[in-house]
Amino acid sequence: MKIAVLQFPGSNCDQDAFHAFADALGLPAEIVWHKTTSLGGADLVVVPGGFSFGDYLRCGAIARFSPVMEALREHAANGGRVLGICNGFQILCEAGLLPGALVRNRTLEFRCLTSNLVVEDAGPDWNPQTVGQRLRLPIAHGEGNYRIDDKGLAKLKANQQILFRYADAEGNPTPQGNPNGSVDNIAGIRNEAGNVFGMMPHPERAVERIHPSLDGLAVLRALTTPAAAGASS
Amino acid sequence: MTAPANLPPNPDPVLNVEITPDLITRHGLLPGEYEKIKTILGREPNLTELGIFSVMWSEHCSYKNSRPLLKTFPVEKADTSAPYGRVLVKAGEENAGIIDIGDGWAISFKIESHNHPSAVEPFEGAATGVGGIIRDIFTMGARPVLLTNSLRFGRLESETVKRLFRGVVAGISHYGNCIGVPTVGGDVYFDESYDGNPLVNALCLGTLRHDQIKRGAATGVGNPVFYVGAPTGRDGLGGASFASRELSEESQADRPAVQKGDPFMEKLLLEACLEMMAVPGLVVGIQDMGAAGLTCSTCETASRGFAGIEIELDAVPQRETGMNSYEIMLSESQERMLVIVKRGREREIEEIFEKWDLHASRVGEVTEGDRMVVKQGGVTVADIPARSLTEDGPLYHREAKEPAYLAETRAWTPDELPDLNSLMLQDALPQMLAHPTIASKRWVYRQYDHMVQAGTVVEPGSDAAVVRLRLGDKEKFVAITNDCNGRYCYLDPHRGGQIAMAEALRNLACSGAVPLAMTDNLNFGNPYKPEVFYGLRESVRGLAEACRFFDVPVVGGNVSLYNENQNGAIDPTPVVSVVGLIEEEAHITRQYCREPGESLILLGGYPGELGGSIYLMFFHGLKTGAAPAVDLAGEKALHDTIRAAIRAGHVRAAHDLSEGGLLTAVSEMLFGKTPLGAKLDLDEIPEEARLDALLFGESQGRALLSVAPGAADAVLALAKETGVPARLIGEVTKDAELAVHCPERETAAFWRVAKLRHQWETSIESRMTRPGLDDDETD
Amino acid sequence: MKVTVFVTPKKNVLDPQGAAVGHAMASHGFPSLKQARVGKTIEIDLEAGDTPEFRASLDKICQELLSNPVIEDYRYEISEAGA
Amino acid sequence: MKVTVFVTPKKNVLDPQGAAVGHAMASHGFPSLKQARVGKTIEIDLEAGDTPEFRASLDKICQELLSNPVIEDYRYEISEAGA
Ligand SMILES: Nc1ncnc2c1ncn2[C@@H]1O[C@H](COP(=O)(O)OP(=O)(O)O)[C@@H](O)[C@H]1O
Ligand SMILES: [Mg+2]
Repeated sequence: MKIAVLQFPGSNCDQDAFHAFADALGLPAEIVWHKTTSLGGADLVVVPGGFSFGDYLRCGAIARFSPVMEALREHAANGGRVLGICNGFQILCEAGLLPGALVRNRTLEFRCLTSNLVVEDAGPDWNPQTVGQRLRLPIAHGEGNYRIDDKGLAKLKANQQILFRYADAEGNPTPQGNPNGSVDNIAGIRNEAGNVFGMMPHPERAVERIHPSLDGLAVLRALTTPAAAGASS
Repeated sequence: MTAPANLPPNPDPVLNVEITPDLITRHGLLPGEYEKIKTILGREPNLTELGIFSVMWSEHCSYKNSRPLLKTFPVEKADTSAPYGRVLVKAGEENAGIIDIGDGWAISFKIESHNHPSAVEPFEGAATGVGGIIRDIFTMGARPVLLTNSLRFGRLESETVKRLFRGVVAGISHYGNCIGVPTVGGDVYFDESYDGNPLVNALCLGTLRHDQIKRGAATGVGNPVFYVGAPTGRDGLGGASFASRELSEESQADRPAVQKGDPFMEKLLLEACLEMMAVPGLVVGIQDMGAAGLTCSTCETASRGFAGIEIELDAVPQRETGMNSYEIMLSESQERMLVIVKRGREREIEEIFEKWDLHASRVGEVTEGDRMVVKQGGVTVADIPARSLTEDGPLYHREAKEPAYLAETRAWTPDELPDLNSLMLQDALPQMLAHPTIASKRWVYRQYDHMVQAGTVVEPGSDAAVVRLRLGDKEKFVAITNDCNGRYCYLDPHRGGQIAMAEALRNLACSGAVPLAMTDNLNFGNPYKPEVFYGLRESVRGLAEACRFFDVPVVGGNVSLYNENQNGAIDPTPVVSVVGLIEEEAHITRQYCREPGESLILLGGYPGELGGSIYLMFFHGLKTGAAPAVDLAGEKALHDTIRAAIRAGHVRAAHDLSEGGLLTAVSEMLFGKTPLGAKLDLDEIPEEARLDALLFGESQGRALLSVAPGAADAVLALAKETGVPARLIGEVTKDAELAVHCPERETAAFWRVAKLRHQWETSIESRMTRPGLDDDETD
Repeated sequence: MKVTVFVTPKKNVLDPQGAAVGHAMASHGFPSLKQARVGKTIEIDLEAGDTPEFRASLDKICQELLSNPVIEDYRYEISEAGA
Repeated sequence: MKVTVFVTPKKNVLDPQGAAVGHAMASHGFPSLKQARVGKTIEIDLEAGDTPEFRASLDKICQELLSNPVIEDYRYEISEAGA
């Protein structure tokens, strides 16, 4: 499995993502500059966190027009896997590759902490842990408040598109456990076809012994395990 | 005055005014200083030149009132046998100092203040403070890997203080988060003396290989000088606001006195500069434009390179139209750098900057001789010997006088005060923990991305932050801490300075680190007041002594004076930040107890002082007494003992005793991830000791260790060998209760740890949370 | 020519900033406040004529870049004079 | 009554957001763009009459809360109808 980590002006988790895949998972990975138009045959394209184009106007709004995004769309349309983390998730939503939008945290403050997440049932390729199990992953964002209308939410649920939800210390997706005000405590989703993933938490910050947890490994492994037949058609 | 070789008239007629005594005064220059300028030039300066001299000879750039004191700091490590810690670039030589950390790698770090801008506009002031210090670090060739900050505010009850606090934290968060450098630590104090005078000191640390060190020197006649980064606007001309008012038709309203930062621009600049500096031989010299922007960067690079420099202002990218030479030279626009490039290789730098959507503009070249020549539209608007600006500035030995109050505060004794009893104690601890200076700073650091770069090992909240450095295929761990208790310095600036260093080193020892070097930020009032200067002089004396004693060199720092308003000066606040190295990952130690059955050992005994404590201030409204005593040798023995116990594998948690004293420290050790309690049996306490001083006094030279079950005897034996007083005072329990028992005083109290923790954890955020934004938390 | 684009959060989309401003205003003595919503303006100076083609391209950029149709509405005003 | 407050960066204050938007628009085919500046609007619905006292309190809140006078200007429009 070959990994391409995109790099936009203002990306700042690109190196972290690179190290997580290359060092912690031992996979071939490379950084791809946003002005490039080819993804070099990558199987998984990672859109990393940061502040692409300064997050000016709206997070991810400007990055979606970078030259590399054309190749990314094509890759996704052909069933290739895409993972957007934090700002990457925002970019994928802005680009229309994932439904919904991410707005300012309810408190209007940036939040950096290690959050509790519960794993949802999101179909056969999504198995970082057993469904219902808890993960602890860092979050760090000012605009991670996931918004989608009722129809869209119903669709996410019906299609098993929710990856994880924020939870409290007891593992329940309560308002107390919700760091940013996201609808239904949603922390990560995927598209209907099942090959484009987006999440606000940072799995790449939870892959080494020195990190707050090792739960990112399970998440990244789940995403780099070849798709089960039919899942990404 | 005869004026040989007078310069031609300035292209902007408003600048061709006569230099009156009034203009000189309003440039902050004394008559004698003006005479010196004339002697240097051999003629009258024009207004642009006057502006250039005024900023270069300001306190901020020339340290005219503090330099003699700064010279007393040790700038090198005395022990040359140490395997690392050699100073590679010394304080004052460049934008930031550099220290060897072994294996061909080095770190560069420095602290800088942005107090005055933050008082005017807290968000932008603090944000640009962060931006400025990051530039100081990457200009050395280092990649920034961590940020910290030291903040001081007035009383948190005040709405104004809340506004400043909120703005400053948001500004730091905005800049650091966006640029992707983790803010891993810092300190925040609240005290009346900072009402209206907030302090915002920001520190950045970066890593580099020895062979990547860059200098801010202009060398090689004919080498082109490039300007890179954001275009110049009329930002920050507030410092010379008279000029904005008088020299332009445009209204004052259009002339912001504050600079606004653009962290996105700086991120691009950072990446482009590091990419450029990685090309062998391309960059001859590089310097950021901070305060005094283009002026400072041109004359300093020329001065360091023993060369001349000539620039053409028409080539300087400008954000606004019609800027004259005075405005361009004095602008404090952010996110700009000056780069001297090897002649013939211009295209290479242009290409790198184009990749990052930036421009590199050739604005001049290195010249023969020693002059800094500035032209606009081909007309010479300034022509000054560069070294006269950087080396010939005035130097003053100010008068110092011990403040009268010191006689009184030193003589104070607590005899009149009622001591604590069980009942009072029961209430006192939760209240102490809720004091904003002691309370959890979670509200602050959860707004900072403290994990980006994925190297933060010990997150904010413990004694020192610990960060893993990725150095090629090697890893190293650094610990960093900021310290300074202004109240001690108010009561005794000399001791206060020593304590700041001692406490910083204690914090490092508790994290398992060996100190490398320190950087300081001297925040004081008006140095022309003898009592203020006394505080400055004595604090520096204390710091310098401690640095020598511990053999911790000073690699750089910053001086911020005039921090005062109509209510007087701030408490003397010499903030120090010390960086240490942790040799083995296994030695990284946090302040949180880990499991029931651990033994709590108090190192350093019960000196029982009450002076200068938060307890005294909080419960009796008294800012008095002698500052806690300092015993440098005792401190050193303590630090060595802590490190030895850690290396021997005995220590599960270590925490130094500081503000709030013993009970505060024990409580904080129980606020880790696992709910735990502790049982303290304080028998054998000295007979004459007061209970309040014993439990909440702030005597120095002490720390608590939570040692592995069964290891207590080994640690006590170790302490006996090193001569550090040590006592087993209690045990960590499964029951999440803190119980204190002093049999000899017939005093006992106990608390639910969850309740104490709640008091401590929510104190600041409950004051800062705005209505309507219901706070919801995880973690 | 000067174009001002007004971008506002959609009616039924949560507007945390608006809510905060509303609360702050209320506690500042705006008692009869019903609602506050925070939007954005983008003021553009450009050299172009107000032609149907221009309006089409303006609509396009409003939809694709200046607003996010999932959560925001936009409208614009065009005036001849500069700022 | 409806009040719309327009907050814009002062003319000579750096507007990195405006610069970024201008850049993005230009690369998107707005070739003759001279400048873009990004501001804020605050739309307020309230029950109050447009009296001089009201305007005074509105000015006050604009200066103290809704704008930052150090770097921003504001103006407002008052209309009778709701949104
Ligand atoms: N308090 C201090 N202690 C030691 N060195 C200092 C102190 N203050 C300033 N310096 C040193 O003096 C030099 C000039 O400082 P400064 O003018 O703040 O740098 P910059 O021009 O980068 O802002 C720096 O090398 C700085 O480290
Ligand atoms: Mg500098």
